[in-house]
Order: sequence, then structure tokens, then C-alpha cells
Amino acid sequence: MSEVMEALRGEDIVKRFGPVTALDGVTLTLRQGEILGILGDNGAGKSTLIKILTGFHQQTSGKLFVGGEETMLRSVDHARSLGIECVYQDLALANSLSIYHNMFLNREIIRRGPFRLLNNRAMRERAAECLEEIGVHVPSVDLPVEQLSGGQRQAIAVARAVNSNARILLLDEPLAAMGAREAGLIIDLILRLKAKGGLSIVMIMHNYAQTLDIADRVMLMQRGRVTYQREAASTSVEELMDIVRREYRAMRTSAQ
Amino acid sequence: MSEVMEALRGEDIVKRFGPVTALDGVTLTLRQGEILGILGDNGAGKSTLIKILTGFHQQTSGKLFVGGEETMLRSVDHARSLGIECVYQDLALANSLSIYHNMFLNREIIRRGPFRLLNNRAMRERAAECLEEIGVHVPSVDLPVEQLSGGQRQAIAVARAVNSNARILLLDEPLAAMGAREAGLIIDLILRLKAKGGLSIVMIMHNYAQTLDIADRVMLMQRGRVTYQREAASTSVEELMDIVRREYRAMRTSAQ
Amino acid sequence: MTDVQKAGRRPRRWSNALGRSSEIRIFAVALILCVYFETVNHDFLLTGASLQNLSQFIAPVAIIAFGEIMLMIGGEIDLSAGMVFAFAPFIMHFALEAGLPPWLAILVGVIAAALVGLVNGAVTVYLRIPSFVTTLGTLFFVNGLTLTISRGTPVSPPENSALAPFMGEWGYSEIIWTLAIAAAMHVLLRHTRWGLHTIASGANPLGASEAGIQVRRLKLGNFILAALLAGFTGILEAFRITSIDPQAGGNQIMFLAVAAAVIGGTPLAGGSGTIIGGLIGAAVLGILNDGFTLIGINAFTFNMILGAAILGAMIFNIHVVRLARKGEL
Amino acid sequence: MTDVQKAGRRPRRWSNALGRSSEIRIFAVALILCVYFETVNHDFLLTGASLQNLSQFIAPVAIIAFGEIMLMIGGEIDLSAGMVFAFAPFIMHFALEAGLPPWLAILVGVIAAALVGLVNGAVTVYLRIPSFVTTLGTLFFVNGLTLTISRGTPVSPPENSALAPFMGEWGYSEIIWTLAIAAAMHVLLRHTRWGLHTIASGANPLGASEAGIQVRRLKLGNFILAALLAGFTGILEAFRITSIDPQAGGNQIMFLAVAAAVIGGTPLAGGSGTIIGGLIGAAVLGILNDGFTLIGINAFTFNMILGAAILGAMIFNIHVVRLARKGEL
Amino acid sequence: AEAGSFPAHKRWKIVFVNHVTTNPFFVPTQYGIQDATALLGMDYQWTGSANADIAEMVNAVNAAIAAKADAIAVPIVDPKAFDKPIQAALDAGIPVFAYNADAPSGSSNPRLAYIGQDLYLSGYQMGERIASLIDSGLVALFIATPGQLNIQPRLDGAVAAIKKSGKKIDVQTIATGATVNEELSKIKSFFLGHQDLKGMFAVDAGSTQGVAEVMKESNLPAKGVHGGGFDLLPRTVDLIHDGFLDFTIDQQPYVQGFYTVVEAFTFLASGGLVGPANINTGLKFVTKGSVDPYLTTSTRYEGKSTKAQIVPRTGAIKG
Ligand SMILES: Nc1ncnc2c1ncn2[C@@H]1O[C@H](COP(=O)(O)OP(=O)(O)OP(=O)(O)O)[C@@H](O)[C@H]1O
Ligand SMILES: Nc1ncnc2c1ncn2[C@@H]1O[C@H](COP(=O)(O)OP(=O)(O)OP(=O)(O)O)[C@@H](O)[C@H]1O
Ligand SMILES: O[C@@H]1[C@H](O)[C@H](O)CO[C@H]1O
Ligand SMILES: [Mg+2]
Ligand SMILES: [Mg+2]
Repeated sequence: MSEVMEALRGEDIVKRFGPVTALDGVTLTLRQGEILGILGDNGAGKSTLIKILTGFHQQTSGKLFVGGEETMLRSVDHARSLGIECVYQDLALANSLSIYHNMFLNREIIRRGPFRLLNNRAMRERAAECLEEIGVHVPSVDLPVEQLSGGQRQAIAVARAVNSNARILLLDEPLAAMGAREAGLIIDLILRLKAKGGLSIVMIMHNYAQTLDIADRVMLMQRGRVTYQREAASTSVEELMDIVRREYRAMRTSAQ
Repeated sequence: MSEVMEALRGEDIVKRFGPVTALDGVTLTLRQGEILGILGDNGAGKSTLIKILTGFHQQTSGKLFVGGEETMLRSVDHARSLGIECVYQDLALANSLSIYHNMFLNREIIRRGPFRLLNNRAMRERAAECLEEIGVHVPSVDLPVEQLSGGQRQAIAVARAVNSNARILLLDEPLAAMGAREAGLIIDLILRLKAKGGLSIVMIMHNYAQTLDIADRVMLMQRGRVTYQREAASTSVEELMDIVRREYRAMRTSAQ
Repeated sequence: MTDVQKAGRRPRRWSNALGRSSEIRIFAVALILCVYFETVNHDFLLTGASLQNLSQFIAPVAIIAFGEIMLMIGGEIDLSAGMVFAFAPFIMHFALEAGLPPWLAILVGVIAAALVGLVNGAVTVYLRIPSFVTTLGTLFFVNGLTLTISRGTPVSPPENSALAPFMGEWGYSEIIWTLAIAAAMHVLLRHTRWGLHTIASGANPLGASEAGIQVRRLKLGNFILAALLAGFTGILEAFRITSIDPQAGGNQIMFLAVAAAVIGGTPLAGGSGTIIGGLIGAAVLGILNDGFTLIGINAFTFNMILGAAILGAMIFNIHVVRLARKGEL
Repeated sequence: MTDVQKAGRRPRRWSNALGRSSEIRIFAVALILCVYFETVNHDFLLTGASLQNLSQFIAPVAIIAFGEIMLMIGGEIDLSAGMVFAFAPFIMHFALEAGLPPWLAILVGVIAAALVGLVNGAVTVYLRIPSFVTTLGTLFFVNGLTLTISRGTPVSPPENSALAPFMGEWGYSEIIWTLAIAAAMHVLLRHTRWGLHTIASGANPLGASEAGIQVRRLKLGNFILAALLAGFTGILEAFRITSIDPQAGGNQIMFLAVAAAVIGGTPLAGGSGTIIGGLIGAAVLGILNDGFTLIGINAFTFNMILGAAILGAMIFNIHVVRLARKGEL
Repeated sequence: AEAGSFPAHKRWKIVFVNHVTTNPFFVPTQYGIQDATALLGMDYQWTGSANADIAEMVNAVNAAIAAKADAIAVPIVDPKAFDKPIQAALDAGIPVFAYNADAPSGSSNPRLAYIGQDLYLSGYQMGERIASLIDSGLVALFIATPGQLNIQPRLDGAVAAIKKSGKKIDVQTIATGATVNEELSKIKSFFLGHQDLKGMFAVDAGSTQGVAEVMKESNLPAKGVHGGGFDLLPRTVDLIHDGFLDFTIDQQPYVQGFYTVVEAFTFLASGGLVGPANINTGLKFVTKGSVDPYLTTSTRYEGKSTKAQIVPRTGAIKG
């Protein structure tokens, strides 16, 4: 066993949707206990990558390793059984259900007894606490999520994942719709969770400065490929911006 | 006529959804030719305010003035006839329709002739040009928007509004899902449009630094009220952050 | 009280009432209809025989509606329910003829129905045929099968069986079954993971599967449940009318069941639904049908009046009752 | 070539083919069915009488399907179509009796149908009753109205009218109407703002109204269109079978029309749809019905075989044809 | 027909188009067709509409013409709609017979012959019977689906006869629905709302069974209420035997099939010289007195058994 164990590794992952190649050979490693920030252009394949790591999509080719073992993630349930949780960019909320039901979706609290009935009271209370912790105010946790604002909805999705005891957390633009104050509170929460140990995190972000603050390592994706990887400490917003522009110009000229 | 004309003004606007008070007396002015940045907590009522200004919701009470005249905005069409265009936070895209049809939704290009048939070719070409301008790459403008990434979708919605010859542009978190490079290009585009004159813009944003860069004036909303307004030049990210935290603490203590 | 506790508890009651409001509204409509018919004809409710007969209008439609509701929440539908309704009692009949004891024969009939549901579900879910088409296919298939095995002729259910009174022969047995099944299904829908996940996968199929919910397994189960309930209803009705008829049920009853579900507040498009609403929806249809027949509306004008009453009741439901409630607040 | 031009033009062809692929697939199914029936019975296609008869199986279902498709795209449905089908020719009949010339009487019949559509639309859209319930109400109402005004007895359409051959009496006139209406509706759906906005409001009703599309006006229009087409079909069929029957059409034809739409690729849930697909869907149902009748299947087993064939054809449609196409690529 | 003295001939195919293909009433008709075609070396097809949809029936006739059937039989349940397709069949050299329902008298319908009972007349006779049983008061006439052409004429006939009788009978017509379950409940509803009624009669099989069932449940014969209807569903026959229903009308569905095949055969065998002759298949009022044979036997001739059989009979033959 090497000193720094790997939580997740992908080798040369390709994903095609019909004629569209979303991932064109991506190799990445998520080390045990680190926060890996993924940055990149729109449509670069970041969400597609995350959906493969969480078992929602299956790669067209390439290998996946979870905790060092080669694994074919068959389904979201399968990935979850291996301790992988995800916040999807589209949030995966059921509009007509209440906030607290959404927060515990597919991880409901069950009452004792033979009928395995839902413990709505417990879920309701835990949901309220949890939103309090990340500083998001909602009129009532009984409201259907369709009545919430964009940021409130995102908070529900993030709270769901963050409270799941996962060992690997995949967050796809978790702060995109968050107010500055709420984003700060969530970042604090994530850092606290990380500090407890045992948790490895992939975060897709668009805010370079925020990413460099929170991530241990950053990775840049463009057009289905990883174009840059570096320890967060040894790079800067300017350097990242430069690379993006350079790569983009290179692509454009080669295409013409 | 005063020297700086007002494009839009709201006086003491209240909006209730059943028992929820989303806007609790908001007064604001958008001056002719300026960019007004709105910042604030999640659930503060920013999107609700925008939806009232664009005629989608009607205020429970309060007055609206467009170009100085008191107006009750009856519908989105009504507002649009007064030159008001909007990018909604939920983007308002029709998933099964192609990119180019979405980009021209309800503002389609029509062929000459008695049957008023759609000019798909023209829309296709203009759509491709337009996405090129904001540096967003899509495999084909014929793709249904459901196959797009989050940022690509947002680009479609923004491109739609920006190309509409509106006199008043309302943008609800237009950059939330945008990559850093694409966000930069869109900001450039908006500044170019503004420079041409005649355009007034409201932008809801969560990124304080970005907002102070682009906006002429900023406004802070919390719990359905405007808690702060200032010229962008005379405030700073730190000051804004301070106010948010202070107001929030005040609210919390008074609630207990 | 802190903010947390407030969000966690305070609005619980009104919010629940709001969630249930569609059921309350349609219940008010049912009540008003009862009052109307009782005024016009005093035999409508207050004699045992009338009440019993009314209950028999409601029961079969309601039970089938419960199954359809579970499917409709997920955006699916079972068009074959009416044919399965006719099919199951024949299977029971043949099981009896083969010498099985009545209780086992009933079970065999219900299982046969469930098998149709399994086919509906498997074809829809695994072969990705829209359920409207799948169950249109099984609708025709099961209808043909029933006609073929019955040779088109009705037969009698077991007579003098000790089970018969429980199974529909006794006037109130069917409505008791209906209420019991309604209670069980309500709990299933509102208080178990199965129900919650059914709603979630109807509201956002992609999101539900992103959350790891096994949407396909749920749907399969709900198809089986719907067919099973339809078959069971067919058996109950066979005992009640003391005849097993190859023409029983049919598209008519399926149609009424779906209508009861929609009237009760379950949208065809899925994403939400209510069992209690479906029960009351079936009651509204039953009251209208029974009531107008009881007061003796002529054959030709009957449907005209029924149609107008359905429209009127629903407009009342959505507008007048809501306005009245607003005034109360 | 620059990137812009590429995105703007290059993938146009394959992407269109992909968009149309559901139509192409179901067309392949229709072709294969034709080949099968032609092999089993050489009279299936290649005699004039057969072709004419087949066309008459297809035409009425198809025309009604076109209207339902427009509604279904927006997540609505018109259950009353089959009753309007029976209603319109009676109004035409009474208009004739009142002394109007045939062409005007036909117009009056179609307008009466459109009025039912107006009611369907207005109640659904402005009173916010689910269309399933609204049109269930008008279904019963119009049925009762037809029975009442007709006294339950069939009457004859105008005989020896110069218009009759154009209006269904001549064997191919109905299918020619069908093709003409299909073409017009296809253009309406795919090449006008009306069609585009109908799709947009089905795919995302909230988004469409945020974009300023007048969702309610569109729906109202589509309800009128659907009823108008149903009434017109009823008139065509009355001329064809030279009888105006109060029980004509009914739920059966509405059901088949919706099925044709779904088989052709328009989901019940809305958001997308295709007129050409609906036409081919009606053709598949017509071919199966006509073909099995022609090769002499008896009524009892007919439905069994029809049901199995529907399932088989759709599974073939979705899986085999797709796999074959993949192989080609 | 090998057994007879006919030279070898083609296995002629006769297509029976029907208006209610799956109705139990026509099960014995199909047995009659089976037996006759087997006897005569022919084939048959049973097709049409399940719910009296005229367009569907016309399509089925046209399909039979296209498939080059040798003979066609169709109940003419619509006064005009079958004129053209039948003419087309005749033009194509295919003989067409009407069975079970015929074109109205004076019609120009070119069918060769009719085998069956006049629907309007059968209703009329029921009406006369009702007028003979009841002097005044409320009489309910139940119909499954008003306007449906195989039953509506009966209702019209019954109403006409009752009116003609001049008695002070108040007739109400009630729709009961397409399935037996519904029919029973609806009849019960009407009765519960009108417990002073004097008679309940039905013009279709399912409603007749429903009437019998309600008569039994509330023991109405004891209160002087009369009931009756059409057809011989097993439950109907049972309850006539138990005295709860005054009568039901038997139209002999078996022979409606059998004779039609025979007429087609003789027509085809004789090159069109022999055959077309109207056959009145009769109208038998089955009452408590005459119901026994229906009960004690379970035969193919009444559709209750598939077994081929010869039913022995004894004693004098009564009307
Ligand atoms: N249609 C509605 N029905 C009920 N409540 C609503 C509705 N729309 C908004 N609200 C409530 O109004 C409040 C304000 O919502 P709004 O969407 O305006 O917030 P916002 O400032 O845009 O927040 P965010 O930054 O998260 O987008 C929220 O508490 C929300 O729950
Ligand atoms: N289901 C799908 N079918 C077809 N194409 C798809 C599908 N999902 C993604 N794509 C395509 O794959 C590419 C990558 O999409 P993805 O969502 O992974 O991008 P992303 O990097 O997450 O972008 P963003 O920052 O905008 O969220 C895009 O061009 C998109 O159009
Ligand atoms: O004569 C028959 C029967 O009596 C039965 O009710 C069905 O169809 C009719 O035509
Ligand atoms: Mg993404
Ligand atoms: Mg917002």
C-alpha cells in the first residue's frame, strides 16, 4: 500500500452519445481525503464524467477503479453501495414532493416495525436542522420543492448528499445558484467534513478563485479531454485563465 | 424631463404566494442606460421581482412605471411590447425543440408569403453565428436542447434575450452555469450592447466581484426587502459581505 | 421557539390540509350531490337497499382506479384492466372445474391477472414500448383469450360456497373490500418508500434514477398491482351478479376508473396522485349514475344530463368550493 | 469551412433523419405487414377493391388522430371526438332538412363540431378542468344530444348530391382527404409558429409562457381543430356508408385514433409529436384489422391475434428495426 | 358435400358479418353455422363489429368481397348503409343473405333472402304481451345502449304496441349500459326510485337478466309486478323457472346460422337457381310453463355446450 491511497481512478475513459463524443479519453485520480476541483468550458464533458463515476452512465470504453479495484459501476445504487454520493447539476429533485422527502430521497428514515413505514416526523426535523446549518431559510420543510427559489432547491440537493455518510462525494457545480453567504457556509461545511477524514471530494466549479481556495488539486477539461492538472497551491487564477484561452485558440485554428 | 431618465421603476411592490410573502415592499429604479446588479440571499425574492417586471407574475400590491408611465404589466407579451426582455433563472427552454428553435422562440423568423411559414434556414444560420459570438461550442444547432450541458443551455437562453433588440434587459443569474471563459465573453457582449446606448439592464448575480466590475449600481435584497443600494464605484466586495452578515445576524436574533 | 423548530413543525397542519385540499374539495362535491339526490328522491340514501346499490356502483370502479392511480402517478396507464376484469373469474371458474377448493381457485384467478400485469410491465419497462400501446395489445389479447376459453358463453360462479358472501355476494361486502383496499393503498402510497419513490419517479424520472431509485422495478410492481386489483374486482363482481360473463367489464369500466382517478385529482401526466381522491372520484361518478337512474332520467337524455353534471360538478369543485374556502380563511 | 458554418449546416441531414427516425421505423413496420398479408392472401393489396377497402380502414382513424396529436403534444386529450363524429352529420342532416344547400349544410355540421371543441377548450383552458374530465363530460353530453335529436334512429345523407362523391361516397375520396389534411397539418405543426409553439408549450408549459407564448390560446385553437376534424370525419363516413347513425364512431374510434397517434410516436405525456407518424400509425392498425379480416380470422380469436400482432409490431418497431439500422451505419 | 349425391365441388366459404360478434346470443348461431358448413363441406368466417359499429360492418363486407368469398351473410341493422356494399357483392357474383335483422319493408336493399325474426316486430309483440299483462301504471323499458340498431327497433316496437293498446300505461325508457354488471345496478337503481312500478321489461339479453335478478331480490312477482325480455342467458332461464320473470323471447339463434348456410349452399350448388327464400325463424315466448327443456338440457342448440349431440324427446309436441 502506498502512503496516499487512491479513492477513485479512471483510465482513458471515452463516452459517446450517438455521434457526439462527450469524453475523449480522460484519465484522472482522486486521492484519498483530497478535494479535486474540475474546471472547464461548457460542454467539455465534466458532468458526463461525474455521471460515469456515479454509475448513472456507463463509459463507452476505459477502466474505472474504486479504492484501487477495477470496477464496472452498473448503476447509481451500485456506486452508492461503494460509498459514492453525488449532487447532479440538474439537482435530481422531485418537484411535487416536499422538501424533507426530497432531502431524504432514496435514503428515507424508516420506523421500527414490520411495515417499514416512513418516519416523516424524524425526516422533517432533521431536514429543518440541516437547512439551518447551511443558513438557507425556507418557509416550511413541508413545501413542495417546486415552490422554492433556484438557490433553495440547490441547497436541498447539496444537503442531501452532504448528509449521506458517503466516502466519495461528487459535486457538480454545487454553488452555481447559491448566494454568496450560503456558498460560504457550504464551503465551511465541506471543509469541516473533510477535516473529519475519510472523505474524498470531486467538485466541478466555474469560479476559479473559489476553487483554488478550497481544492487541493485542480484539473482543467476542454472538449472531452483533460488539458491541465496541478496542485492548487502551485497555480493561480491568471495562469488558469491563460491556459484556457491558449487552448481555445489552438482548437479554433486547427478546426479552420 | 430630468437629465437621467428612468427606464423602469417599482414602488412598494408586495408579492404573496398563498401564505408566503416573497416581496415585502420593494422600491427600485432602473435608470436609462445603466446596469443595475441585484445581489442577495437565496429566497430573498430576486427572481420574483424580475418576474413581476417582465409581466409573468402580477404584484399583489404596489406600482410599476415603465419609461415613467404607470403600467400594469398584464403579460409577458405586454411587457415585451414595451421592449422588456428577460432571461429567467429556469431558462424557459423547450427540451424537445432544437437549439435554433429555442433561440428564436416566440420571435421566429418568418418567410415572405401568405402562409407565414418559418424560415428555418435563416434561424439556423443566425443561431450558429450567435453561439459563435459568445464562444459556446455545440455539435449542431439542430440538436434538441435536452442533449446540451447546463452551460450550453444557459448560453441559448442568454443569446435569445441579448439578440432581441430589447430596450430593457432583465437577466436572472445569467452566468450561473457558464464557464469562466464563456462568462467573460458574455460580459464583453453585454458591455458592447450597452455602449451602443438605449439599453438598460438588470442583472441578478451571486458573484460580488463580477457584479462590481460590470454594474453601475448594486442593490442588495434580503427576505423580500431591499436592504442596501449604492453606486458600484463607491462600495467593495468586503463592504457588501459585511452588510449581508450583519443583516442576517439581526434577523436571526429578532426571530428568536 | 427557534427558527429550526418553526420550519420543522409549525406549518405542518395547514400545509397538510393544503396538500389534501383536492380531496376535501371533491368530497364536498360528493356530499352536495348526495343532498341533491336525497332531496329529489327520498329513497336515494336512506334505505338499506339504496345505500347498498349505491355502494355497488362505486366499489368496482374505485378498486380498479386505485391500481390505475399508482400507474398514472408514474405517467403510465393500464388500458387492459377491463379485460383482465373479465378474464380472472374465468380462470377461477376453470380452476374450480379442475377440482380446486374455492379459496385456491380465487387465488389462481388473481394470480392469472397478476401475470397479465407482469407482461404489461415487462414489455413497457424492459422493451420500452409506451404503456398505452402495450396495454392496448394485451387489452385485445386478453379479450380474445377470454372469449376463446369461455366460448363466448357466461357461466356461474360457485354457488352456496361459504366464501361467496365475503366475495361480493353479500351486498356490502364489496364496499368493505373497497375501503380496506383503499386504506392499504393509501398507506402504501403515502407512508412507504414504495409510494414515495413511485411519486418521485413520476415527478422526475431522470432525477429519480439519478438518486438511485429503481424506477423500472417500481413500475413493474405497479403494473402487477393494477392488474391484480382489476382481476380481483372482476371476481368480486362475478359473485355479486352471480354470473361470469365474457363481456363483463370491458373498456367501459377501465375508462370510468381512469376518470375517477382524474376527477379525484390524479393528473394523467403523472407526478402526483391520491388514493382517497380516487375513491371519492369513483363515488362522484357512482352517485351521478345511480342518482339520475333512480330519479328516472330517460334513456336518450341520460347521457346529456350526466355529461352536463360532470362538467358542472368539476367546475363547482375547482371554483366555487375554492372560493368558499377562501372566504372562510 | 469555419466552425460557424459547420454548426449551422453540416449535421443537418443526419440530424433530420434522426428526428424523423420514429416515422421511418414505423413505416418499415407498415411495409413489412403489407408484404406479409400480400403473401398470405394475394388479394390484399393488388386489387382495386382491396386497396380501396384498406384505405377506408385507415382514413377516419387517421384524420381524427391528427387532431388528437395536436392536443396530445400539449398534454391534452379529446375523449369526445368519437361522439362529435356521430353528432356533426346529424346537424348536417337537420340543416339540409331546413332547406340549406348541401355544401352549406356540411359547413354547418363542421361548425357545430367546432363549437363542441370551443366548449372543450374554453372549459379546459379558462376554468382549468383537466381535459380528460372536460371531454368526458362533453362525450356524454354530445352522445345524449345526438340520441335525443336523432330519436335513436339512423337517417340518410343527401343522395344524388353532386358533392357526395367528393365527400366520401367515391371509394378513394376519403383517403385523398386524409392525405391532403395530413399534408396541411404537417406543415402547420412543423413549419408554422402555431405548431412550434404548440410543441414548446407541451414540452415546457411554464417556460413557454415565460417566453410570452399564449399557451391558452393555442390550446383552445387545438381543441377546436380536433373537434372540427372529428366532425368532418363523421360527415365523410356518413357519405361513405350512406347512413347517419347515432351510434357511429363512439369511444372505439377515438380510442383507435389516440392509439394511432401513440403508435406513430406521439407520447401521451406530450412535448413532441408527428402527424406523419400518426398517419402511419393509423395505417398499421388499419392493415392489421383489414389483413386479419381478409385472411379470414374469426371474431373470437381475432382480438387475440390482433393484440399479439400489435405487441409484436411495436417490439419489432423499437428493437429490430433499430438494430438493423445500426448495422447499416 | 361428400355425403350427399353432389359431385366434387370447391369448399365454398361463407362470410358471416355480424353486428355484435362476441354477444352470447350468437354463440348458438355460430354452432348452427359450424354444423351446417361441416355437413355441406364448406368453410365459414365469423367477423364484423363487436358493438354495432356500422362502418366497421361495411368494411367487413367489403373485405369479404375483396377476399373473394363465395357467399356473405349480414344482419341489416341499418336501413340504408348496406345497400351499396351488398350491391357490390352481387355485382361481383357473390350471393348475400340477411340474417337476424332485415332491411325495413319497402327498402330497395338487394339482399337475396332474409333468415330471422323482424326486430321491430319482435318488440311489437312484446309490447302487446305487456299490454295484456298490465292495465295501467308505470312500466319501465330497459335498453343497454339506446340507438344501437339491433335493439333500438325492438324498443320502438314495444312502445308503439303499448300506445296502440290504448291502456293508461306510463312507459319510461332507461339506458342500462353495455355490460351486465352495470345493467344490474342501473335496473336496481331505477326500481329503488320507482317502487310503485307495475312492470319491468328489457330489449337486450343483459338487461333481461338484470330485470330477473332484481325481480328476485325484491320478490316482485309477489307484489304483482311483471317482468320479461329477450334471449336465454343461463341466469335468465333459471329465474324464469323460479317464477321471477313472466317470459323471455327466444328467436332460435341456432337456425339463423344453420338455415343461412343451407340457403347459400343450395344457391351455389344450383348455380343460383335454388335458394333465396325468406325464413321466419319464429318468435317463441318462453315462460315458466315452457322453460323446462331449456333447463334440463344443456345443448349445443342453445349454445350451452360444445358437444355434438342428438337430444331425444318424448310426448306430445306443444306450441
Ligand atoms: N410560485 C411560488 N409559490 C410559492 N412560493 C414561491 C413561489 N415562487 C417563489 N416562492 C417563494 O418566494 C420566495 C422568494 O423566491 P425567489 O425565487 O424570488 O427567490 P430568489 O431571490 O430568486 O432566490 P435564489 O437566489 O435562490 O434564486 C421563496 O421563499 C420561495 O419559496
Ligand atoms: N444525453 C446526452 N445525449 C447527447 N449528447 C449529450 C448528452 N449528455 C451530454 N451530451 C453532450 O456531451 C457534451 C458534454 O456535456 P456535459 O454535460 O458533460 O458538459 P459539461 O462539461 O458538464 O458542461 P457544463 O459546464 O455546461 O455543465 C455536450 O456537448 C453535450 O451536448
Ligand atoms: O337479436 C339479437 C339478440 O337478441 C341480442 O340481443 C343481440 O343482437 C340482436 O340482434
Ligand atoms: Mg455540466
Ligand atoms: Mg432566483
